[in-house]
Amino acid sequence: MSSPDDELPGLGRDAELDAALEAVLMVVDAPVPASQLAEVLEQPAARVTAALERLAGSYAEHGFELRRTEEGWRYASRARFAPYVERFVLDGQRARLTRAALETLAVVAYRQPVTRARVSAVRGVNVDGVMRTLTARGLIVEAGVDGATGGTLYRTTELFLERLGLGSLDELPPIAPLLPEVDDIDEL
Amino acid sequence: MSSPDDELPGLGRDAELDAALEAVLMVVDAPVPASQLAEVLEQPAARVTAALERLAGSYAEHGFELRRTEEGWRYASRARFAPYVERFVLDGQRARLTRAALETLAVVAYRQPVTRARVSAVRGVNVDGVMRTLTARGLIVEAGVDGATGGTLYRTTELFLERLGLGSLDELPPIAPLLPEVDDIDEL
Amino acid sequence: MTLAPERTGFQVTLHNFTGPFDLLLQLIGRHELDVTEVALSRVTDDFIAYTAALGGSADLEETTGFLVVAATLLDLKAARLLPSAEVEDEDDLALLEARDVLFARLLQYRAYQQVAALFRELESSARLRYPRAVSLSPELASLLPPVELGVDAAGFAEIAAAVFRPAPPPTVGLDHLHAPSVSVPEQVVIMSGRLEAAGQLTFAELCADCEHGVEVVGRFLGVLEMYRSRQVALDQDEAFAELAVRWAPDSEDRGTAAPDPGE
Repeated sequence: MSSPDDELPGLGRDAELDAALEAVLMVVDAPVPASQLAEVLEQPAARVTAALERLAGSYAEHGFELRRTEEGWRYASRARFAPYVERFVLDGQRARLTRAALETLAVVAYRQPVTRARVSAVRGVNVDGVMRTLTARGLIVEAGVDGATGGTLYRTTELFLERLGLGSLDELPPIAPLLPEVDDIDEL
Repeated sequence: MSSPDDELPGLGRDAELDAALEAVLMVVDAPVPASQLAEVLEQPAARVTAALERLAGSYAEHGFELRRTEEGWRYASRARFAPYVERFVLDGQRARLTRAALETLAVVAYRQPVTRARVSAVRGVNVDGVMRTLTARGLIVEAGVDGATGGTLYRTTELFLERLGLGSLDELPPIAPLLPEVDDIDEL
Repeated sequence: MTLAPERTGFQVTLHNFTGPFDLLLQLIGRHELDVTEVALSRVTDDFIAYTAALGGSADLEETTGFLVVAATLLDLKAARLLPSAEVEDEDDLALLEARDVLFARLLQYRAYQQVAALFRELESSARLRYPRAVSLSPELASLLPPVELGVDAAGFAEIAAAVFRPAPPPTVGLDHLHAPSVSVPEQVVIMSGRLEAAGQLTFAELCADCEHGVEVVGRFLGVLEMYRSRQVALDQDEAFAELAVRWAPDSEDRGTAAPDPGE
């Protein structure tokens, strides 16, 4: 069984380079420039660009496509299926905040600035997707990097305060009185 | 891009249904249950499940895969490209679990909900410190109080399952073949 | 935990172990024995040696755990119940039972160790697959209605409190009335009062009012604790004889038979 510390898979063959690009592009949140991909994969930029163009041309039968924008390359849904995609996005579960999203927002609000890993530990679930949603909805923003772990820190926004009808974070109701059985909530 | 009011593309052909699923799965930020996809696409759940399984089997040559967990389906990068993917997505390091932590997790996983005292009895050592660490890292969580002893009960979390790449607790390998008749040993 | 047994003619290096069962399994493995009752017999001396070496570095609770296992192994060996047993009287029966319990717990612990090794493998392969979890593109995000939290500030604080609350509201069980949890410090208080008044009591007398096995265990640990803190002296004429507990605060006279983990 391999681990991340193992030797890197060789990308000499075009098929392997293509697959490595697919792996990275499938999970990266923002468009990635070809130059950055070339650097990380330790391949010549020209070869990587050629591979990206080859990949982009290979998905004709699929419901997704590899799109090139000014910021870089990213996967996107094919326009033909937009009605379904939009219906999915507007589906009740997606349009309003879920209980999971509210709980995650609560942890950020009362622990800010805080890393995703910390929020995840408090809630006992992976919160990456929910944190992205909260960011996309403008309720939280990135706020620097945690010195100890190198993880990105998050805090709540003005929009968050506005939605709760608060003037500042100082007006957030204290939660300690709601937790009489807990000596020190920072321990949690 | 078309608007939601356009006529929906027909999904009568399997190839079209597959492509529509690919398009929708491109925008998810969490695993999606087949039932939700069936609803959005207005297709029978059985047909959608069959299509998802067909799709999952069709990506062997690609750098990504379509994975099914208890919560639903979503795309993921293929394991062998992890060294490259991590250069993009790893946000803070995930420390390795110690042997003591893994042994303790093993007992909690198979005995849950379980008190610290019982875990301690199985391992033959005090587990308070390890249980605190596992709680702080969100891998186990308190789950009520044992009626008989008054001890706090613990169970594993979704984060634990995700960390091991398991869809649900049912996927834990059966421990019975490894064990003598153990049910009552703790009591002694 | 680090171990450096400085004993003439006995020098074995083991991996770090995480408790008496782990040590026993490692010793069995070192002798290339299967986990059988024969193995328990063969490794008893090694185990006792390590337990003796632990004394200075381990805390009371750790040492106690090792001592319990060591004492069981010694009993078994002394009674020559290993490897084969001949049942002659009730003491032998009790020892057979002790052997079976130790053996079963050892096998149980080994099963969980094997699962832990499997978890290690699962973990290292699971971490290699990263899920797609991307933000909505701006054009799709713009389709969404303005975000609403659906709660006011007080409701939001309630949600936060629910997240941070460590456990669901405890349910009141009546079972605990029948199986009380036992705290060693409490037992120490009970016993030191009686010993101070009586001067000396046997362990059986100290436990005469115990209703549950767990209370007896608590009192025994309490006696060990009091012995360690030099509040009592212990006397026992021979193995399995009556254990006499004498009130002797800060005395140098610490009895004749109690095991001293430091030596």
